[in-house]
Amino acid sequence: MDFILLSILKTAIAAPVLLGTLAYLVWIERKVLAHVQLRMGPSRVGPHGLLQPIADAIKLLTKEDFIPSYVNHFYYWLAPWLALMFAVTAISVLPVGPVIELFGVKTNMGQADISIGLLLILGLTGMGVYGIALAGWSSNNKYSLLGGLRSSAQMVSYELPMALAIASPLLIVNSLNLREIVNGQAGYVFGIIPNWNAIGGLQIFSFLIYLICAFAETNRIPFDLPEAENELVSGYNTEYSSMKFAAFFMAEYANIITACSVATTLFLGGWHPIIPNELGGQFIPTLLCLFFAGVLFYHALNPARPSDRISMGVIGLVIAGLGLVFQVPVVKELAQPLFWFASKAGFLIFVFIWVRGTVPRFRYDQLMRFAWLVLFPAALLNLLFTAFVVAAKSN
Amino acid sequence: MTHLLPPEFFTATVPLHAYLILSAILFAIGACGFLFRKNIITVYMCIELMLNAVNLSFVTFSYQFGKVDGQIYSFFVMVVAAAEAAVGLAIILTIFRNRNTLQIDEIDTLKN
Amino acid sequence: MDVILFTFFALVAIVGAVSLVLQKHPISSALSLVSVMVALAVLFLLLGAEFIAAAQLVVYSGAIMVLFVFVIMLLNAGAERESRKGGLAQFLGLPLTAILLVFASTVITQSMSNAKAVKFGAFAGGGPREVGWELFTRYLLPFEVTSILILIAIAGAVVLARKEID
Amino acid sequence: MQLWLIPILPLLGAALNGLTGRRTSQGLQSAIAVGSVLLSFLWVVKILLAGMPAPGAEIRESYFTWISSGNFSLSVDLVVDRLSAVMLLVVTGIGTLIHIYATSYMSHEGGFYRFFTYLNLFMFFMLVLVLSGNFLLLFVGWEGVGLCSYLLIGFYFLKKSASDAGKKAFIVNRIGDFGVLLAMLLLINTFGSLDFATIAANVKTMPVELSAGILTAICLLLLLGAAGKSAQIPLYTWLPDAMEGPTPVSALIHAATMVTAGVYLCCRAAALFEHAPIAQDTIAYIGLATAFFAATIGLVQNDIKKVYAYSTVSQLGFMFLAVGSGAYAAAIFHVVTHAFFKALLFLGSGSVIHALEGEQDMRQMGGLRAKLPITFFTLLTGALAIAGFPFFSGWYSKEAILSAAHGHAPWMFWVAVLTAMMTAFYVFRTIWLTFFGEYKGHAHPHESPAAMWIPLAVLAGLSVAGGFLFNVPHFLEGVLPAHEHAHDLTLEIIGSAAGLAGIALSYLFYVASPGLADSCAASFSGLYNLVYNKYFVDEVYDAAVVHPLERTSRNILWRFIDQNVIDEGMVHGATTGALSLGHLFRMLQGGVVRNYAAWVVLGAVFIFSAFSLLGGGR
Repeated sequence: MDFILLSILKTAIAAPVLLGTLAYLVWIERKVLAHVQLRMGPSRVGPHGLLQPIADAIKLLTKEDFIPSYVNHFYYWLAPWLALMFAVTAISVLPVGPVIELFGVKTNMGQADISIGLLLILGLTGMGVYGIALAGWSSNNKYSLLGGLRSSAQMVSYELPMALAIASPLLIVNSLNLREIVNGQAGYVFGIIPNWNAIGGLQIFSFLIYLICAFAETNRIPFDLPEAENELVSGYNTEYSSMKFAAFFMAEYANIITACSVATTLFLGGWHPIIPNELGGQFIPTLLCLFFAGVLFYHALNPARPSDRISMGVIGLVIAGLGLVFQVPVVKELAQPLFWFASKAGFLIFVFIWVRGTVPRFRYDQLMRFAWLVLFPAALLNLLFTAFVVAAKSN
Repeated sequence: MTHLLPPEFFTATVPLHAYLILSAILFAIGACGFLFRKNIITVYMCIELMLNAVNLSFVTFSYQFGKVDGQIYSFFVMVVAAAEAAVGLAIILTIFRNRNTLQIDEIDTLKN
Repeated sequence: MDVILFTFFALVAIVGAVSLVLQKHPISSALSLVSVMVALAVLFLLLGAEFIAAAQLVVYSGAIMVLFVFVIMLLNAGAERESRKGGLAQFLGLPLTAILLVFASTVITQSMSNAKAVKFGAFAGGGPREVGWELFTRYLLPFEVTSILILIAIAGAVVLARKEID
Repeated sequence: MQLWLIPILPLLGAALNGLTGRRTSQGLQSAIAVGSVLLSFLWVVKILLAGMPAPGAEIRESYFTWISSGNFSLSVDLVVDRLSAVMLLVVTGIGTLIHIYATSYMSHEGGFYRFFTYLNLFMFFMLVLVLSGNFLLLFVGWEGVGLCSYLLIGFYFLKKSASDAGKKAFIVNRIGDFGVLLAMLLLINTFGSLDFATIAANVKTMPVELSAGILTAICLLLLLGAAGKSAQIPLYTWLPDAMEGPTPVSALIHAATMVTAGVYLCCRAAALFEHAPIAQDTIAYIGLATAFFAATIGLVQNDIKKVYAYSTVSQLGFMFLAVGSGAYAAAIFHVVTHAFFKALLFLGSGSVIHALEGEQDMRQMGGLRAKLPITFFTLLTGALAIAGFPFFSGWYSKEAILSAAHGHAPWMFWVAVLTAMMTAFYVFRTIWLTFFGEYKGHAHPHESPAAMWIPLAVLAGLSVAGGFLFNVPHFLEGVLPAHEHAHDLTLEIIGSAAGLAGIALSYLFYVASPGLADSCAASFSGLYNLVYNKYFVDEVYDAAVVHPLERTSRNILWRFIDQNVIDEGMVHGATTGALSLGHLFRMLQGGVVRNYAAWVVLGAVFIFSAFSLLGGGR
């Protein structure tokens, strides 16, 4: 089948999934934060607020697109879409599964499979700063300008330790192609410990450094200086409303997804199961799903609210069905890698939200000092150490 | 998909000197900018443009000779450009701090 | 395919370069330069220089130009003023560069007329592995020297940009 | 074997003292200075114990290629064979002793650390000289020791006489160095190499009719250098003046080590001299003449150090005589023993001078036997050694030389014997005048501290026993070309008798009937004055060389060429020219960067046009 057609097909599948994920990520974040803070979170629209994202989308689309009179129109309009574009494009090189054969077509689960995928992701995320910086500058407002300046300085500073942290697993798997990186982490030490870079590859330090840098790169708490509400009245996107604001919002979450997926690919062995399949790793998805379904059924039988009796039951049934899907012979090849990848990335995203719920914000000078005086040397040392180890192994 | 388009759509190739001429054009535009613009930062960006043009021809030559050396050179050009950008922007900052102007023509203390 | 990609991105590059020169505001110039660089990155890919293309994205448009934008915002540089100085450049500039361009293209066409045409994927020697190999074997010394250069540049930048205490 | 450690250690000491001396204490400085030399001495000993090279064999360490041009290449390599082994032991050993001595002798002087910096630096260069495997590296050491001797002679640079003496030594040495330089160029031209081994190998295979002329020239030039460094006629005049330097310097540099470098050079180049009989004879004549005249001058000097200086010159003459008569081993032997007893004599005289608060005139001394017993006995042994008293160290080497001289030409033998007698005479003259009779000075003499007399004692022991402990000629058999001389008992008896006679005569002159000396001086007043004023050689040199040179350089070179041609013509002309050109070109620099850029583009256009007119890239 033709390459171009295939790519279009993949995109057609991937784009709505991605948008849906972005939308529901907001819901998840709000829920998790709410429970961290002992609140209910969105619970009015639909069962457990499950329809909240749709409501939000409608609201954002129909809101008045208010443009202040003194902004630089072109860049004011350009900035959010620039940010969103780069954020989403970066995802396109991420493989979520191995090369599979479907309807006689061999293809890899992922948009593009290029030999410099990682570098491309770095470059695109690096470009992402333009959106924010431009937004800050073009909205002609000192808070926004400060936000833009902060974000550009912060991103440039945190890209260095990030790149260094990425470099050390690369030394081990010795490729820049994301699929090869994942394949390089296949197998198990002593047959049981997964040979992932973060665990079997002993790259836990660079994993942590990468994670911290990812927080900074995505402007998340504790590094959300560019949009610090209480200092800069939410910084670069102060002047934005309705769909442009939504674009920034989605860009942020897309960046989070990218960062987590990259972390999964680089450090957590991509789609490889945590236990070898022959030791029953292939049953874990099903078991997990059934377990959750069981919990839900329990809640359905003795509900907190009357509506739960139906909703919980339905959701439970869905999840149980999903669990059974993982054992269907053909689909299995496709579904299990997806499950593992998604669960790992999802866990990391949960960590993002968790941190947001618990950690206070840095001061700006602390932020910079942390980047240059702590992370950078740490990453360098780690890289050096890894290099020595690899060299020692190679001969 | 293939039959939708004429085959030469996929087989047609670009002559090598097209790339080189493109790089020459970019270089000339950069030089023009250097000559005409009066804002230090813009002039500086024009220099970067010229460097990029040169990079393009380097890479083109490396394609022609089937050697990677040209790319190495352009890599070095990039690195040097990075260093140059850091120092140059620092200089611009200092100039702005001391003379409060970015007009390149107003910085002519070294004349005659 | 090659032709279309090349023409499109070459046009993008030229338009970007022209707008870099013509735009009045530094920010606009900077963004047009970024567009030029991205277009060039694609052209590098067409020429089989994957690593250089990525480096172009990461280093140039990801770091250097961000620095430019940062400085422009920091200094809040406005549109430039006219000045009567530099008559030579004003009057001779355009003809000179035109002549330069003409000469250059004639030389190129003369000498490159029999060069092979560019086909995407015909030259696969530009991957990270090959570049890295060359860089760390034959070009090791220049590489190290460049690192020293960067070190010096960092020191110089710090010294220059530091607020003088007085 | 890490030969490089030997010279590097003193260099380190010099660097340490020179850099930190301003702040550190004298104790630390002397520790560094002595320690560095002692360490290199021990290292030498270790190396030699580890594996003494067999005769003719050598330990060679080649470090890096120094010069490589065309087919001539030269590498920095250090070589230890038996010859350099002897020299190494002497230099480092005596050097250590003298360093120890100096720590106490110089303790009251200013510029303590400066002194030891120079001294260690000297050790470094001397060791390079001795260790080097080729002429050029040897020349480096050669120049270096010259520099250090200049610095150390002029150590009291506030004293005009001292700085003048330093300059004199330096300049006179220049003449010799010039000779060495020319010799090296000739060597490169002839053999295409400067390596001792290569040259020696090539000389043997060289056809005589081709070799004779060039070799003679080379050897004579080398001889010029040797004469300059080792104070031979006609270049000996600097050594007596060099006594302006501190006494340890006179002992180390101007008696024990540096001045023997000339002899060492001749022995290194023995292979060459062997094939240049004319040059060899010249050496013999020069050595003999120097020995004789220096001895005669030594007879009448009143400054104790001057006497020893002239005796040094005369002893060096003996060594040259030995070299000239082909007894290289004997020459080196004499170098060794002379290093022992002459260092001893100088240090002893230094101890005397120290005791008398700087008094050097023997007429102001006398009767110090009781006050300075150790100094007296050590000095006495030294005197006996140099006088060739039987079975003292000096005796062995001197006998070897005398027999060699006899083998070369009998009349030389007789002159040498006469010289030996005079040597004994003037040396004991110093002894009598210093230690016997009654004290005529006004100072309050006192025995020197242990740090000074222990080295004296060691040296005394060496000059007594050194002769039969170290049988250098036997040790050097097969290393240097040797001419067998019949071991003739009568010659030895004559030689020893001459020494004893000298001693007896001086006793008669200065102890038995003290008036005798002055009356002799009065009766031969003309001759006495001639000799007392050193044959007016300095004056002759001044009149013949120095003054004309000075006048011409003052009037022609300075007044005319320098002031008019160079200053007015070139320097000012250049500046005015540059100035006018600058006025012309300043229009270009309008301070507008974009115009400069325009010029650049113009240049680019020109280049491209030329390029495309010449047919593009084809």
